[in-house]
Amino acid sequence: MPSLNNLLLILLLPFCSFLLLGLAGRKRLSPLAGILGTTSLFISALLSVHSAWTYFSSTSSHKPEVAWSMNWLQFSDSLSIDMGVLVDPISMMMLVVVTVVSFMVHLYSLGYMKGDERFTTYYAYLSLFTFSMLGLVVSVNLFQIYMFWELVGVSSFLLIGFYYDKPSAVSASKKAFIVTRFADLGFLIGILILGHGAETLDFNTLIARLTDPSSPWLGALSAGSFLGASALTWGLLLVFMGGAGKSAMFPLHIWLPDAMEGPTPVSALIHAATMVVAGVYLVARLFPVFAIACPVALDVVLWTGIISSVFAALIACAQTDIKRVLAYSTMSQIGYMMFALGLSGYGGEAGLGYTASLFHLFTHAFFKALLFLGAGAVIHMVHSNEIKDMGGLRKRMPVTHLAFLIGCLAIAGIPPFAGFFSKEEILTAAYAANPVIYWIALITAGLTAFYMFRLYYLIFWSRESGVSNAHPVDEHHGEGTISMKLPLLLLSVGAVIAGLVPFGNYVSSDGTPLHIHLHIGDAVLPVLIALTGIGIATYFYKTESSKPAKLMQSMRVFYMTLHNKFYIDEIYLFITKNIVFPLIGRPAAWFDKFVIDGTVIAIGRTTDRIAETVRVMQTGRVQDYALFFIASLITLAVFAIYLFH
Amino acid sequence: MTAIPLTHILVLSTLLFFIGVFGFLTRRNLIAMLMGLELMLNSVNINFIAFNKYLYPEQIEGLGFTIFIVAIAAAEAAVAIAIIINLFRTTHHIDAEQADSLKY
Amino acid sequence: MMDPSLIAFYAISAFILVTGFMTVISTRLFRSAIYLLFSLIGIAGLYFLLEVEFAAAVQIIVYVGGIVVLIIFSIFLTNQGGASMPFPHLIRRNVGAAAAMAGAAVVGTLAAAYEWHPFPITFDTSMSRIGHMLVGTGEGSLVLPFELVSVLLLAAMIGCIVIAMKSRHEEK
Amino acid sequence: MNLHLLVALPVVTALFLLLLRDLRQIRLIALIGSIVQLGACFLLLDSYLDVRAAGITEPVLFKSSAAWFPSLGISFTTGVDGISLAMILLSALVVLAGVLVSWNTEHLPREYFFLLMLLSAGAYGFFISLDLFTMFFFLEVAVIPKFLLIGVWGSGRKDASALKLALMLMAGSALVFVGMLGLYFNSADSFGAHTFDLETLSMQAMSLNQQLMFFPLLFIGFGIFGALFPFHTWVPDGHSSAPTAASMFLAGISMKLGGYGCLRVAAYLMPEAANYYAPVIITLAAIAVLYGAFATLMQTDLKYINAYSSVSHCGFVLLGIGMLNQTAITGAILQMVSHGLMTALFFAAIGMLYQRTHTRMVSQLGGLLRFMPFISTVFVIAGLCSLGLPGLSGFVAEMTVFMGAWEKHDTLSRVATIASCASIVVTAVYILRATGKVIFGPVADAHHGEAGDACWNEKLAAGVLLAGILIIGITPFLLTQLIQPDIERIMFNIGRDLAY
Repeated sequence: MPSLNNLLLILLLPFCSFLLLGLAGRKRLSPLAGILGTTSLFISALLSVHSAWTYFSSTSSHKPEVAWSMNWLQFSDSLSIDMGVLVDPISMMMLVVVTVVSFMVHLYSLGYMKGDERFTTYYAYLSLFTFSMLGLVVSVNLFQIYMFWELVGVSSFLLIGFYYDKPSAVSASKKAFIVTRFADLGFLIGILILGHGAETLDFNTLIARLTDPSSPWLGALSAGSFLGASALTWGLLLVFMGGAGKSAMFPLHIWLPDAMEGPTPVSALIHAATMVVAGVYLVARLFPVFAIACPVALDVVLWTGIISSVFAALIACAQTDIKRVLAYSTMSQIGYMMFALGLSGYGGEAGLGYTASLFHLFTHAFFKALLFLGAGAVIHMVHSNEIKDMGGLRKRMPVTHLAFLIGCLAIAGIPPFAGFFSKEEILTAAYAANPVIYWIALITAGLTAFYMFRLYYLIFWSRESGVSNAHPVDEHHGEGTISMKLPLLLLSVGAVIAGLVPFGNYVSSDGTPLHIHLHIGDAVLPVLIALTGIGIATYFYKTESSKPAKLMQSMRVFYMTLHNKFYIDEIYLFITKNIVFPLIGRPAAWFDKFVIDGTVIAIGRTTDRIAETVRVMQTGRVQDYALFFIASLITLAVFAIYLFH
Repeated sequence: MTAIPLTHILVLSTLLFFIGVFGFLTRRNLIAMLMGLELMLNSVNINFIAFNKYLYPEQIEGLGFTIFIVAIAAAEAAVAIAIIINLFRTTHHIDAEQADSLKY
Repeated sequence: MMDPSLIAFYAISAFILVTGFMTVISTRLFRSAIYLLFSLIGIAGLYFLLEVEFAAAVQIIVYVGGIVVLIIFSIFLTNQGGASMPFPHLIRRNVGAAAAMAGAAVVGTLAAAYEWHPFPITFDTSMSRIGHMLVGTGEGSLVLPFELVSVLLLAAMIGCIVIAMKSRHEEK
Repeated sequence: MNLHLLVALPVVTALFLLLLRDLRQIRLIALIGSIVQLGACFLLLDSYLDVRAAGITEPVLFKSSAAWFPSLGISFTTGVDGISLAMILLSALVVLAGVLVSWNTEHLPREYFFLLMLLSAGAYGFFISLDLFTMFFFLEVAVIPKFLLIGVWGSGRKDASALKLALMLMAGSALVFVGMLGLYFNSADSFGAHTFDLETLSMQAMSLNQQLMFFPLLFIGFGIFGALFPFHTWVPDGHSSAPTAASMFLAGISMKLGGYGCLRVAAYLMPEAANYYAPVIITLAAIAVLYGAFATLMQTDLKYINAYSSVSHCGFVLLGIGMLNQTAITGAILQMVSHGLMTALFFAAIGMLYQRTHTRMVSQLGGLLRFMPFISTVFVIAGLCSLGLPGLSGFVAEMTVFMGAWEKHDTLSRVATIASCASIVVTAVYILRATGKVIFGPVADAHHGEAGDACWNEKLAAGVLLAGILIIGITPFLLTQLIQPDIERIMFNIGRDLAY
């Protein structure tokens, strides 16, 4: 059991750094801001690694434990938001991933963001993001995770829109926030259903109540049926909707490619290693409930994952912006993690998918961060995201080239790089569970190898002469400072060795160690397919030729569909611009202005008109008044005398 | 002298009163309206005297009221005429129809 | 056989009503004022007939001698002595006449329908009694209203002067 | 602690202001007055907590009563419990911020601050009243100054807006008064004498028919103040025409009078009718929430955006009250406090922007973060609070309402709750659209940079409100603990009547 102080310190250091940098304003701390943020994250990372080390080496069976918790907001007798720190294998693993990657990004940004006028603000946002992500990871309570979930969303909104005077960045940040917010709506309703159904928001209690077949809560939740599914299914599906939004699963993925408008280190942090895997983490957190109480919901996770995976891989083959290629590859890899969770069972060997999924999460964090940071270095040098502006950079940027190559090999699943091991586990689990999934996953793996190496060749090989004239290389930059190269090297090491961690011993669905045996025979086919993908990429893209253009011509419709991302963006745009705004928003505004306000004004006008009519009686002539007076007097007298005798 | 029936006197005063009312309502000249008003006051005076004499001869307050009404009528006429003269001076007419600045 | 006082009453009544009516319909203002004068004199006669001499005297002195003269003065002051007045609007006249007749009908019916029970003792209007009533201090005397009326008259006098006085602004 | 002090302080400040001529003196006195008010409120809070800590469980503390019109059973009864205390604190914060924001009022400053003080006196008086008549009296005191504030110092179509606002609120208070009279004349059956006393009336066994007749009057009457759909149209026009401080007062305090009244008078005294009409209330509230949000989408004026968003947010208050359970009502009160602070902050930020750029049209603004980092940050934080960012007050309040709303099991409530939840997405859309255009994005007009960033007074005003938002957002248990016993008492009362 790691010490509580260390755990709290891990969370508080980034938070304090955020407060300090955020309140200090942009000018006062500018030179120190980066160093301050990086140092605090460095300490955090050290503490996390230490805590994880202590935790994993101390006991062999890992049940979730609440290290600390406080009652933050009491809703009713049974329902409350508690703030706390949950210690279990996945939270410890995530702590390490988040702090290490975040530290790398902090370090890298020292060079990458140098000279930006909002340098301090940038580090404040980074710290805020890290804090929120850490808080999310250690949540003890369904609502706590939702809170940090939202905080993560906002800090990513701020980071994506960091270059706030670029309209594309602003609209990308809006899109990211709104799409994930829409997903969070599902999450929220899911929380309401599950929380009220189980009469608790606490994870441990919730899982205990909803996995025990004899518990009254489970009975009540599974009993009713709404649109053909029980409340429990709906609750879990809606919670998964939240996760799918954050993890950019089809069809809620549209924000992720656009989110690449943010600074590249931010993309590495948020959109590769940490925030986007929050959905996977959420499903993993509630995994026992999914697996035991509601396999239907788990099937949805499975199919969403596999569809996203292949869908994104296809799109990635036709993108020309290097960050977008990486974004789609992220989506594809997260799809991998999702479907691995989806096909897993609970406990024992059946839980291989669970372990594999989180293992992939772990390795993916390293090599994807590496790829993004490498791409960042390239962009830093070329000042463009477009592949056409690059080519032949391997001699100018030897370190970046090497790091990027390692990243590509890792993601393609070539042994002995990290990706190989985790992917292999996933495929093994898939093979055991469902052959259809297995084959789709294999195809995806091939596509992955193809598009990653397409990218690699187009950046570092292809044109020997170097870069195009439109974007002359900033020579004095070189490859960037040591603070940019160092994280690349460190992450390269991670991408090589992360796969060697005996992950099954630490993380498994039921907390007991799972011994994983990889059979060489099983691995042959996937590696062959990956190599084929690489081979095709080499054939087409290693040297500049007309071969890709010919290929494009031959499959024009298909290529354009992929290039335009299956027109999903256009569909969303159509829905919002042509349905939500004109058919709901405008009528609402119109209704308010003309019907409701119109009624109020009409009442006023009517009163006015009545007054207008009546005031004619006020002629101003004494005799008229006298006449009214006498006539009324006589009438009253007649009434008084003859009618009310 | 009770040969005159009270009812007849009352009818007289009633008719006189409503002649005054008619005058007040129809005349356009303010002075003529004032005359209608005087007629009304006088019919009331007749009533006071008649009631006093016929119904409560042992008292005399009816007569007192008549005297007060006459006094107040005098004051009222004086003030009214002052107003009329002032109006005439400012607008050069004393037409009730045109003096409608109280309108609306 | 009709009582002579009754005959006198009818005669006086007819006189009052006819002159009163002429007052309100005459088209010339000055004639109107003269008819009013006769009407008021007729009312004084009625008071004599009812043996309320003091009231008759007051009527003649104040009304005939004061108010009517005041009215005639004002007619001259507003330069309308012989001018014929514009006719009232037809609608106004008809409505006014209707209102007056309806009112007269209601009140007259009431007065005629009610059974009055006159009290058969003489009505003592001796000067000393009136004097005690007006300025005495005993039970039922009206000295306070009397004083108030005097104040009112004073106020009216001052008010008339203030209202009718040419304002300084105008003098310039 | 003498509660009358709370009403006396602003009144004395207001009267003192009348003696002054110079803008500097006037605003200084107004500032001192509002700081003293805030201090008094904190003292009150302190002594309240002391008494509670001593174990006194009386429902209402610092109660005092003076006969006002004894023959009619009207008395000047005052007292506070946790709920009214929360409202009083909210008012004091908003008043202080409002005075600071109007620091540079040049047109008739004396009258302006006088009216602000009068309004705050009305608000304090309303919240401490325990007698319906006194309550009504202070409600009226709080209405009239608004008319003048908008009519004299407003902008745009101020005459029409002022008239609309005053007439609608007057209509509301007329309904309230009729409802109160209904309660008053029914009280004789139970107690032998007519009374306006709130606590006494809560013991009253009023027949269901009577309740059904008078509850709508009271609820709609207070609902007009609290922007109940479809009686909310004074909100957009009134807010957008009002000067900054008046907008803050309107949204921050006046709209809370309505919510407080709906809870304290309508639902508390006639729980059976509240239960009977709950479906209607819930439906209207859900419509207000969602419809207000959608209507906001189409607005182009920043003040209209915030005003419609207020309609949407105040819908949560009524939704919470309509649900009639402890969690939801807690949420409603949290939302009142939270929305008061948040929307006041938003209006303050809009006012500051307007002062510098002379436009409130979203299309004419852009990239202000470059010129006014402080104001822009405040604007963004207010926006984030509005869309329910955790750590700020809006999140706590909305989530509590949702949690409570889900407790009610019938289909209608479920649908209403889900519809209300959906508004958080729409809210995000309109807030981010506005923020993205006004604060971020390319600079629309380089002249906007000439006026510079916030002055000390504006920073202080924003700071005061921000502090409130953050305190509630980060430590909501402070507030919930304060109001918890009182809500339990109200729930007990409601539960008893419903069982009966």
